[in-house]
Amino acid sequence: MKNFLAFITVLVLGYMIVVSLDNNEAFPAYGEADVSSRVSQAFIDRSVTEDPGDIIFGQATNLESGPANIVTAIVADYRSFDTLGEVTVLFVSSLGVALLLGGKKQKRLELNFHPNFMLRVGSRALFGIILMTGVYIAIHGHLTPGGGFPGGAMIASSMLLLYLADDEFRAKIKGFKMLESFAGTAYVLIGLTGLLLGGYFLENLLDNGVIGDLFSAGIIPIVYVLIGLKVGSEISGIIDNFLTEEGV
Amino acid sequence: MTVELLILVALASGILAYFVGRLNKVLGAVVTIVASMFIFIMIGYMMQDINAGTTFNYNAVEYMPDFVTFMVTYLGLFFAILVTFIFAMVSFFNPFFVEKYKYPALYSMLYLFSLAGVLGVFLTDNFMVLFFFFEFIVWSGLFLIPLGKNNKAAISYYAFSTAGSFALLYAIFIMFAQTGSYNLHLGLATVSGTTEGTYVLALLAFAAFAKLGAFPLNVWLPRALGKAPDAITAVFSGGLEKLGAFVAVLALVKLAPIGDIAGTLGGLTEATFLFASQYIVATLGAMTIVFGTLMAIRQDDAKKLLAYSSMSNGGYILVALSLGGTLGLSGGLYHIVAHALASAAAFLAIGAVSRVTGTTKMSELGGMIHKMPVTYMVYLIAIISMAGIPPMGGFISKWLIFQAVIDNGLILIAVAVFFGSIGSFLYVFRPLAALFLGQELPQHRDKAKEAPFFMLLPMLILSGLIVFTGVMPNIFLDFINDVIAELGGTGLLLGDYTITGVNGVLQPTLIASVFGVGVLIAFIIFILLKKSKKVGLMDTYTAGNFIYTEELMHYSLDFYAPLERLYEKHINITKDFYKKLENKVVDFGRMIKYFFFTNKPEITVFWIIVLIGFLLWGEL
Amino acid sequence: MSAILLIAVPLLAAFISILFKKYAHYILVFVSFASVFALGYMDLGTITVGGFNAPFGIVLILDDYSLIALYIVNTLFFLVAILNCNEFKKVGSIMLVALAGLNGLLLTGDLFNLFVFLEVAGIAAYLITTTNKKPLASFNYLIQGTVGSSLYLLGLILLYAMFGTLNMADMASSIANSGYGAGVTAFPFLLMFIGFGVEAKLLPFNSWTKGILANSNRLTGPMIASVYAAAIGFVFGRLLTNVFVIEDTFLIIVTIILIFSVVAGEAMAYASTKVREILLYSSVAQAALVVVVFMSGFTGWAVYLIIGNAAAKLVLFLITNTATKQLGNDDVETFKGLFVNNKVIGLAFTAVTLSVIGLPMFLGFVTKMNILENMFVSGDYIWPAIILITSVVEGIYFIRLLLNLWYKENDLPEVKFEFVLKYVVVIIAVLIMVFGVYTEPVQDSADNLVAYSYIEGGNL
Amino acid sequence: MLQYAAIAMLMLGLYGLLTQRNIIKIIVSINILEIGLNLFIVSVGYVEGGIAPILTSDFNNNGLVFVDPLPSALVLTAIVIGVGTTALGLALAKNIYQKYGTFEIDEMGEE
Repeated sequence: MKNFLAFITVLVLGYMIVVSLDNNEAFPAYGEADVSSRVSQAFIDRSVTEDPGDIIFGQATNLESGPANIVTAIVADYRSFDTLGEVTVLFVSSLGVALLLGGKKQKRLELNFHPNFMLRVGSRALFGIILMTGVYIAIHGHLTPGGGFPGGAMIASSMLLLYLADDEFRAKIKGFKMLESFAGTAYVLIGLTGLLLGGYFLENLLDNGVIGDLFSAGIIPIVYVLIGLKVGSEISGIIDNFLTEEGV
Repeated sequence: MTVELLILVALASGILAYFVGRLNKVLGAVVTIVASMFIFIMIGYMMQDINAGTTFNYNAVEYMPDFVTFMVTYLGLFFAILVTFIFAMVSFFNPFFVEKYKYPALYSMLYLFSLAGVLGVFLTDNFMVLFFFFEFIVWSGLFLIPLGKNNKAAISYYAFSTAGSFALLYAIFIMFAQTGSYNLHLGLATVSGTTEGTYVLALLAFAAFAKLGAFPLNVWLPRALGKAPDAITAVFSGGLEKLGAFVAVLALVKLAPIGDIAGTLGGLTEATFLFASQYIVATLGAMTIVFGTLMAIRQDDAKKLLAYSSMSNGGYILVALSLGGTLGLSGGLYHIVAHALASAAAFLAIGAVSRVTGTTKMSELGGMIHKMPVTYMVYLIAIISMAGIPPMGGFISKWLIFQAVIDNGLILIAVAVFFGSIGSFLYVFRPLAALFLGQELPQHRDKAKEAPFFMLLPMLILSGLIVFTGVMPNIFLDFINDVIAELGGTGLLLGDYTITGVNGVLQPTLIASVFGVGVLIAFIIFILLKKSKKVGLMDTYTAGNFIYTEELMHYSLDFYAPLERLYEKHINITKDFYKKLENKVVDFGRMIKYFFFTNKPEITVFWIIVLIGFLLWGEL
Repeated sequence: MSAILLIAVPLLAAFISILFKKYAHYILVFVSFASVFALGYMDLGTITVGGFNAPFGIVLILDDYSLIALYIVNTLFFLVAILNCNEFKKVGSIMLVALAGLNGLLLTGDLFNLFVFLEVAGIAAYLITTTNKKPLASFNYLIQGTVGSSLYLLGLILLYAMFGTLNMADMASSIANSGYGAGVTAFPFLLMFIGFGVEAKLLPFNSWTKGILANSNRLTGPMIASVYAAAIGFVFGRLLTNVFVIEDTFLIIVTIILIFSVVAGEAMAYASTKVREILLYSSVAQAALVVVVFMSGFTGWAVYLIIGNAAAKLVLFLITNTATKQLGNDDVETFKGLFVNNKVIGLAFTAVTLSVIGLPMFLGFVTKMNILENMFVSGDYIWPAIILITSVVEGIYFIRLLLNLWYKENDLPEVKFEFVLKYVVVIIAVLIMVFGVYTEPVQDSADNLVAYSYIEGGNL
Repeated sequence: MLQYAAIAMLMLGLYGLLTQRNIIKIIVSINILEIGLNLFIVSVGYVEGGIAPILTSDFNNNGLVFVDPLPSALVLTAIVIGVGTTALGLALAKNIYQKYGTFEIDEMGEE
């Protein structure tokens, strides 16, 4: 009975929200978002500081923010402070998971599933490929969709594959900790150098090169690779914490 | 000697008393004596300055922030002198009582802090400063009461006084919104008569009732005074209650009464030309008198009995002030003086007895007259004045109040006032008989001895003054006339020895001298005739057989048992009302706690959905 | 020195500290002291991050409002860190992230950035509360915090869809001259109000407070009740005064929530017998009071109300939690007579409680009087009545607590308070008393704070 | 159409929070809520006939009609925050299970 009541209230609420959004004249209907009246038009035209005019893929050089993928431009350049906050969220949650679950000397969780030989070897081979695609996505963040976070997730999924495929496998947590700390410190230090040299925190110091090239968009690929590594190591750390337990 | 210098002296001596008290308890208490005497004398000097017509205000101030201004007015000075006098007199008791308290140094400090607060309240013309010191007294009084028996009384004291002072604060802010300044006289003048004036009058009356312990808000007074340490009860009933009277004067006199004149309550009031607000306050004052008297009659503890008596005397003050006019005002103000002196003296006498015997319960005491005759005399004079019998000050003020009530044609209230004065004689006599008269109880025989000189001194001064106010009231009535003149009323018609009321002239000195001659003659007869032989307890016989155990022969308890049985059932109407109020708050709190604070997050989500639904309801 | 360091340096320290687990809390103490110290050298103004100015890039606002906020939050944080540095070694780096999150909250001028820092500070808070050894309570806090911040994000996105910007000042000005009625922005603002209501402990949304604060320890008690409450209070104030447009139905709902929180908070505190419960319910009522004062537009006095409450709750929770650890439970019965033989702690506790109630000679009195005065002048007669009545109730249960703690004869509880705690507690009590009597700096700093205003486009 | 689906997911998450008393189910409903929210964020930015905001060799100039890039950037952050809170929630769930031996809140009893 209580569930039914809750269902009715939720239904009514949903209906009310939909109706209120429909006849709210300020809220654009689905699909009719007028981007030109929004802040993001400047991101598309890269015209926040000065208007570079028409941007042609492969020809426009040293725009105010280099990446061809405008979403990466926003995530890693225009609003890269969010991403810094973003990375700290993951950092804290992995730290927290380690605090909550991490014990003294950990050992793998006794699962009643024991992988056979074929799975163990096959997963080794597959691990390499997944890792490579993860790194590829992280590196090409400024050109193709994806970037640091999806790349990091891919890297972590490769670790997860190993954990699942082999019940004795344990990654070197100490290594992940080092990598995570290194990537985080590097990211903040890049920001601080931006502050010292360019006058603004996280400023894009290196020149942006030609839009569309691999080595373009200044510090953004570097930042994204660092993020990829950091996210990968953090999520693998979380996976390791969940799949291990107290004991010798 | 400017006012804020005086207040700073009081505060500084308070802190000094604390540190001296840490070293040696008694010395700390002695500091309170010196400080309060000094302050009383300084206030006395101000008397001359004000008589010289310079009602100067002291806002050339270097110590306090600039908006703190003080002004010495007749009204303020009248209250200040009276209360500092009570503080000075009672401070003589401190050294003898201070050992027994848990925090002796704190006691002396807070004693002087409340004195500073009293000065601050009476001698300022700025409402915010008045409220600041008002709260300051509540705060310091709060930590004094639990030094006595338990701290439950202090909580109810705090509750009612804070409710009163916050009502005062709300009234202050209403006036501030109107006038833009905290000036006391300007505020009251602009607001009186307007609709805001009604709220201000109601709130100020509420504050006065709370501080005086009058009928609707009287629960805290007996409990606090009964449980507080002995010296503090004298100060509370003699001095701090007068704060309520001061606020009552502000409310009832300085503000124009509201409500059209005749027949406001549907012709119920037989008052011919009284305003509705005056009539309501007068009725509540009358009810305070009646309930105070009825409750006082059935008390076993002498201190609680006197507490109820000061409650009913508070009722007298309220009735007198609410009627206004020359008689009402002068009667009220004079009653404040008479009651302050009488209740202080009575409480000190009871305190002296309890210091020696450790208890103030009438059932456990008896025959203290043999060992403490002077205390007995002081107590006798005090209760004569409380009962309003001629030679003492109490008679003058009651005479004025009765005339005011009759003159305004308030029959119901007159009945209550008469009942109050008869009742007051009934209940003040009980401690006299139980504590002092009768045979001496064996267990107190060895311990009991007369109070030391330094305790007797203030008691004697007080009783001397009580007699003096009775015999030569004109000196005080002149000063009261100045106060009334300042408040805008017309003073009493005073001959050098006569007071002319509405229906007749009173020569108090003549009465006193006649009374004195009568006492003299009785005394001579008593001396000449054969002395009565003092016999031991065992040396008697009853109905033919000898007595073998030392049991009391005199009967000093339950004088008025039949009267008490009349209203036994519904004694604590107000106490139950506040108990129910408190339980309602507790149940509400517990219900919210149970309903809202569970470990399941669904409550929060449910309320979020309800609120969003409430907002979007209009969209449908 | 640019204010961005207040966020970047603690983050840097956090990333480094995971390598040196053993020294994490020393780094924490050093960084928190450095941030308090560095506040003196910060230059006011708008700090653009990444070089892109206001409506497009993220912008940090450092004006006297956020400077006062930073001073208070950082000093309180430093005090909590100092007092707990040897007990809670494991949460050293989490506290560093919390510091970065809180500074971010106070500084940011961008709504989405505010969401991110709300999450950063929130997650750090969930983890700090896990030291209470009550996983269910922390879980409850996590769930409600996440629901709250998701609703905040939903409200934010609705506003973005309508007005196309994320910067606070730009949003405020585009709402102002967009000419839409209040009904249009009521729904997103309500969502954002609820989002913050959960963190600010307003009544219908704070069922996590009991679980967290009722069994808090020396770290979580002061941290959540004083440091986080102050930070959230300041940010909520900034949102309320500058961004929110509160009219008709939305105003009715908000007033109902606030009245309900204040009244119910006091009633619950009156009805509880455990010391920490009394404190937490009274801080629920105080938090609602802060929001009321912000909405009536007296920013300066709301700031002092927050400062008074935060300092008071820090002292109260520190003392109560230290005593609870040594006495086992925190019923008023076991606490009776606690101050008889540790008078210094008792005096500080009393001074701070009397300031919260609003008795004279204390900072609380000055704040409450001025708030009431401003309310009366601006013609509001209802809220002062509610405030006065609830502060009578509040006075009664606090005085009842105080008298129980001071006056008792036999078998007194023995509790040892270490010197650092005594030292800190006395300093705060003395400060509250000094500013209660010497009110000039309080008076004029509060008045000019009220004149705090935003410039269109977000560049101050 | 996508927006209605997003709001429906949001409501489903709320329904889950309202009714479920199992810790894991609560975490799942929080995730559904967050997915609904993220979907809604993206739907706000959708432009009819707009292409993904990425300049490539064949969609090479910025004159084209792009979908609003900002919401997709914001959603990227929101997703990762969701992951963070869920990881923490699951860790807490494990702790709760170790302490109370069950995931049902009702069986845990008042602490």
